[in-house]
Amino acid sequence: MEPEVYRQMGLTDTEFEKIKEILGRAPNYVEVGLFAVMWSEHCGYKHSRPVLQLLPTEAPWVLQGPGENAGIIDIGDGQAVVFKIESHNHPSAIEPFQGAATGVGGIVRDIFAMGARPIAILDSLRFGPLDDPRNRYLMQGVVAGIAFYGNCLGLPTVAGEVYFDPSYSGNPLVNAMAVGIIDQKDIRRGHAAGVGNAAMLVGARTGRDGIHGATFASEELGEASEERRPSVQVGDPFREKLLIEACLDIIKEDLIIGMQDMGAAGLTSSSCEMAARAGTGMEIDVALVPRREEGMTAYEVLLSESQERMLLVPKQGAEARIKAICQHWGLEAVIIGRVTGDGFLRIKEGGQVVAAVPARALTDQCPVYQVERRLPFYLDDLQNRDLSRLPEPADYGQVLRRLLASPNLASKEWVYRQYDYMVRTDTVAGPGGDAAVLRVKGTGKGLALTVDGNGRYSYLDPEAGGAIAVAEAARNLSCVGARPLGITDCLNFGNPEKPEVAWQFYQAVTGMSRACRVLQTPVTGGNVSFYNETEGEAIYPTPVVGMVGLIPDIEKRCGMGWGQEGDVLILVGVTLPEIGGSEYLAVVHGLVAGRPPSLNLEREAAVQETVRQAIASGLVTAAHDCAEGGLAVALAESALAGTVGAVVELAGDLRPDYLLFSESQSRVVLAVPPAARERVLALAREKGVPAAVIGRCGGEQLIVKINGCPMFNLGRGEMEQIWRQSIPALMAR
Amino acid sequence: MLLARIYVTFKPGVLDPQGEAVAGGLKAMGYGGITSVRVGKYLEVQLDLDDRDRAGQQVEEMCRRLLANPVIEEYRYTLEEPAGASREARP
Amino acid sequence: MLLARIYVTFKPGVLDPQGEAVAGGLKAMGYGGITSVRVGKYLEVQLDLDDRDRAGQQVEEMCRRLLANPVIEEYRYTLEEPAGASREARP
Amino acid sequence: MKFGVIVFPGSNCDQDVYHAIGSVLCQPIDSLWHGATDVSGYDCLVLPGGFSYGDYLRAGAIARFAPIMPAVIDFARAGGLVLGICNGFQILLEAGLLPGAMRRNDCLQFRCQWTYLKVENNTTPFTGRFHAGQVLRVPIAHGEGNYYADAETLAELERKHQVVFRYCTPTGEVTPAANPNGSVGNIAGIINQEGNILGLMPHPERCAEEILGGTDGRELFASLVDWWQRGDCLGA
Ligand SMILES: Nc1ncnc2c1ncn2[C@@H]1O[C@H](COP(=O)(O)OP(=O)(O)O)[C@@H](O)[C@H]1O
Ligand SMILES: [Mg+2]
Repeated sequence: MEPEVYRQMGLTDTEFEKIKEILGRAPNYVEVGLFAVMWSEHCGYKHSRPVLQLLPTEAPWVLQGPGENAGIIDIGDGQAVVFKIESHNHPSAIEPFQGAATGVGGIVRDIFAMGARPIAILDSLRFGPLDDPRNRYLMQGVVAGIAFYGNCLGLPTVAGEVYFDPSYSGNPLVNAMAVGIIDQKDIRRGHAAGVGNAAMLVGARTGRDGIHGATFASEELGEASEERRPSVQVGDPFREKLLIEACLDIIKEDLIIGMQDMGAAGLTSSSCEMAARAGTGMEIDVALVPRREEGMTAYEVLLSESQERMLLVPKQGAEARIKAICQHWGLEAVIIGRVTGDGFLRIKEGGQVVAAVPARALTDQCPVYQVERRLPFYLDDLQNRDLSRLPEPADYGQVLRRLLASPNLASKEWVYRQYDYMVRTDTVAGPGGDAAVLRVKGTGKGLALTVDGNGRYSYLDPEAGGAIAVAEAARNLSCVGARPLGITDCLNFGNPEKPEVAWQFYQAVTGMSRACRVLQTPVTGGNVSFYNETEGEAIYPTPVVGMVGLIPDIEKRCGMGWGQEGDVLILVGVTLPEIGGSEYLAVVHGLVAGRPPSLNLEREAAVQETVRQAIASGLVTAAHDCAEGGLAVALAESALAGTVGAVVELAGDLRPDYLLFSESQSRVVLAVPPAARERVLALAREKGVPAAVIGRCGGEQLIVKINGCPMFNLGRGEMEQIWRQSIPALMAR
Repeated sequence: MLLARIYVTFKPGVLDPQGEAVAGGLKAMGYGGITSVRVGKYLEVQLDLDDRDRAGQQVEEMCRRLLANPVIEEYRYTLEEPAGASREARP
Repeated sequence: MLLARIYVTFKPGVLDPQGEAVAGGLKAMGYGGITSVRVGKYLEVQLDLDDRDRAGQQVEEMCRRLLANPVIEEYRYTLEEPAGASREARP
Repeated sequence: MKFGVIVFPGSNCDQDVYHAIGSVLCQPIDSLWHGATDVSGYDCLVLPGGFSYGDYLRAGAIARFAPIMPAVIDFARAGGLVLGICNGFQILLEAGLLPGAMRRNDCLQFRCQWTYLKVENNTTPFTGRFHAGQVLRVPIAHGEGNYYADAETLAELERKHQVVFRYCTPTGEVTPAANPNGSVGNIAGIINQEGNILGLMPHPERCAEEILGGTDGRELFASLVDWWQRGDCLGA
């Protein structure tokens, strides 16, 4: 075989040699294709696997950690929550609408592959600045695509995040998370156990969609990728809705051993992964696969990424019943092969064997690369920039207005009003709060969901950025009264073969890992997206954390809006002079520099514990964490989310801009009725957490004074106007 | 005045869920013998131009930039005087 | 085998929000002289029929019953042999 | 009072309706698969929201030909109570059980938000618990809710008080700014002349419990139950 052939598919010479060694012979063309996709970065995790080992994955309540289609966490009463996040960055850069839509479709399939009923979607998005029409086009398409797919499925998209930064121009990030719920007895895993059992393909016909999509996702975007782009997959949410119902009926009747969706690398990955997990083999006849197009080769059928397909391993004798259920839902179900005992993935076309490789060679023997890690040269200079000599703003009201208008902080309603976030009638708190809250019908419980990440922090210090992503997600859950239980993460980075990116990646995972341990939120799964670069420029390293929490009694939940005149505002936590990496620094001083805020995880845990206990004891009427934009923006957000303003009196010897806009971690503003004030302060003392009364709710204005000196006085109406109109106005350009 | 009639369809091979659903619907309604349905867009654009060449160029460009998504769609169009003759162009 | 090409458009007088948006978009992109844009649907239906009259009847009926909504839309279609000549019909 | 909620392939609010009527109002309710052809024994049929057949071609267009629809049409023509919510409303329009048609929202985007509705007719079986002019708070979630009827039909709808709900401001003014989708006359819901078939775009089943942010929707369902319990007869 000419080296060009396998190189074109993305394999290196040494990888090719290793394949020959494994097989004891030269692979044929189809086999090279199998190895090429399965050993791609996207499927093989060859640059991330050793580093991911650093993440804690266990806790008594974790029923399924990484390695399956999705993670599972026990929520009591025999129920569990199933969740996972995934990136669809590259497809969305090429075709934003379909790219984002099929991203949603894929992650939802991971949830019901475990046997769970999908109940919600979250999305984490990054674009370049909206003054560039290309970025507006991308955002418009991505949001419409998510809406198209999620709404049609009848799944509420309940939370998410959107940030804008030039580093994402040309390489937007589209991470979608799905959440499901399951009775623990119904849990199925992607195992092809039981030699002789059938392998069934259910759902859409196979076309030439996205052949080599996985390889494509493992390359940098550039001129050439325009040419080499695989034919884009088009999503059919209607079919997926039918697929969900059919698969759940099949689970309910206990007809299968395992199932798996066909995502990246399609039939190839689903078959070899299911076999490898069970220690079995699989034999598949591609001639039996229903096609959408004529003249497809075995190679194309194996690598097609046509959407809305599942691979099922039925219990013996259940095939006919499965077909009947599928027929009821208007879906095709076809036996395409069977489970074998020899550990081989054997592909036939008609009677003829066209490929035969050990299944585990594809999944477990993918080479792993330890790239030298090197501190990026930009860091030293950026981190040590002297920020103390920046001029103080003259008009703090104006600064707050500018921050509220900054697309990173402005209302994301333009996005989420396109999402049906209410369908299923479980959304008790939808987008707009610190975390979404879903009730679990038939119980008194609530689930809290959030997704968080700050690429700017990670750029300036990936270790801190990784840790803060976890801490902030947990804090958001704590603010609604939920106990954080576990995370799923999406690690979006540049080219991992570059030592600087390798360093960023390692650092970020280290930071996440540290935070996960202290906050007791193990990692149950996730996704790595490398090669997010355009013309050699990497995006900000962007670890994104999706987190699930539990509210034992949903009546004891909390929102962030102030609603009660006379409530006392208590700031839990302390403000430090930390404007590095802040939105204030970027918006007002045009700088992305300094060190991100420090994070003391023990303090963080204590603050969150205080907040949760105060909420659970019914002492709190509103809670909101201080995140991007600092205390001033947090106060404004609570005023806007509720119905009253406040008068706030801060004291201290920090510069006013630091006091107002520093993004120090581990801070939460609580609104409490006057009668609860002492109990909350006592609770904080007991937990060893600093807490201070900073003001009182009331009126239509947000008035903030420092050491008695008025800083700003803005009306809720004016702030709301600025905050709500910012993104719609930019998008209307 | 010129009238551009523009037809935007999925490229061959690209899944057309809408077409499949319509085909299914027609079959369920009892229409046999339908082997395939593809659904595309049809646009009528009225141009305040008389120069056919310039109009053609403009329409071509509009299709490429806005009306069709070249990643998954292809287009063709005709130009005609509101009353009369037509000419077909393919990209 | 016959190929029906079906064009579904809004009736005159029915406001076409998509057409307006496309017109706005084109203007914003600098295309002057666009007096109106209407967005409709274009369907290609492959029929396993050779009898043009029967096919015509069938297509006519499919349009009336499903493919167009007579409250807001009108339609026309052509029938052609996959290779060849075409014939236009208006309801 | 026995309800049936019809499940088309792609319906996705059927369970929500089931919950609101079955668990909140505690009325008997069955799910009816679109392949069924018999709807006898029900006092009210609900066509729920969702994306029947993906809403491909036009919302509701393909569902209108589902096997169950002839039975639904007979049931409706015989005076049975029929409620179409969102996609269900679209199906009723496509089926010709209600006049008019839906276009894409004028903003060309899907819209999920709370809206205010002015009750224009409180003498229907669906609105007895409301007073005329009352302002309700009910969410919408749709991409094709831009109601259209020609001038003549519209005039007739108005004359016969068939417009039941209009989008309005929180204080009940019917203004263009309160119109989320471009519907003619801010129309959110209409009823047939006989008064037994109601279609509306907003989702009453999404506001039938305090924990979901409102209970105006429950009152709509409760009105139906009141009506039925009184044994009122339509067209009498
Ligand atoms: N893409 C999105 N999809 C859905 N909801 C979103 C999206 N982006 C932002 N939101 C919602 O807007 C609110 C503000 O987002 P964000 O500023 O990221 O919150 P926080 O700082 O509390 O994490 C949150 O409730 C979030 O869920
Ligand atoms: Mg927050």
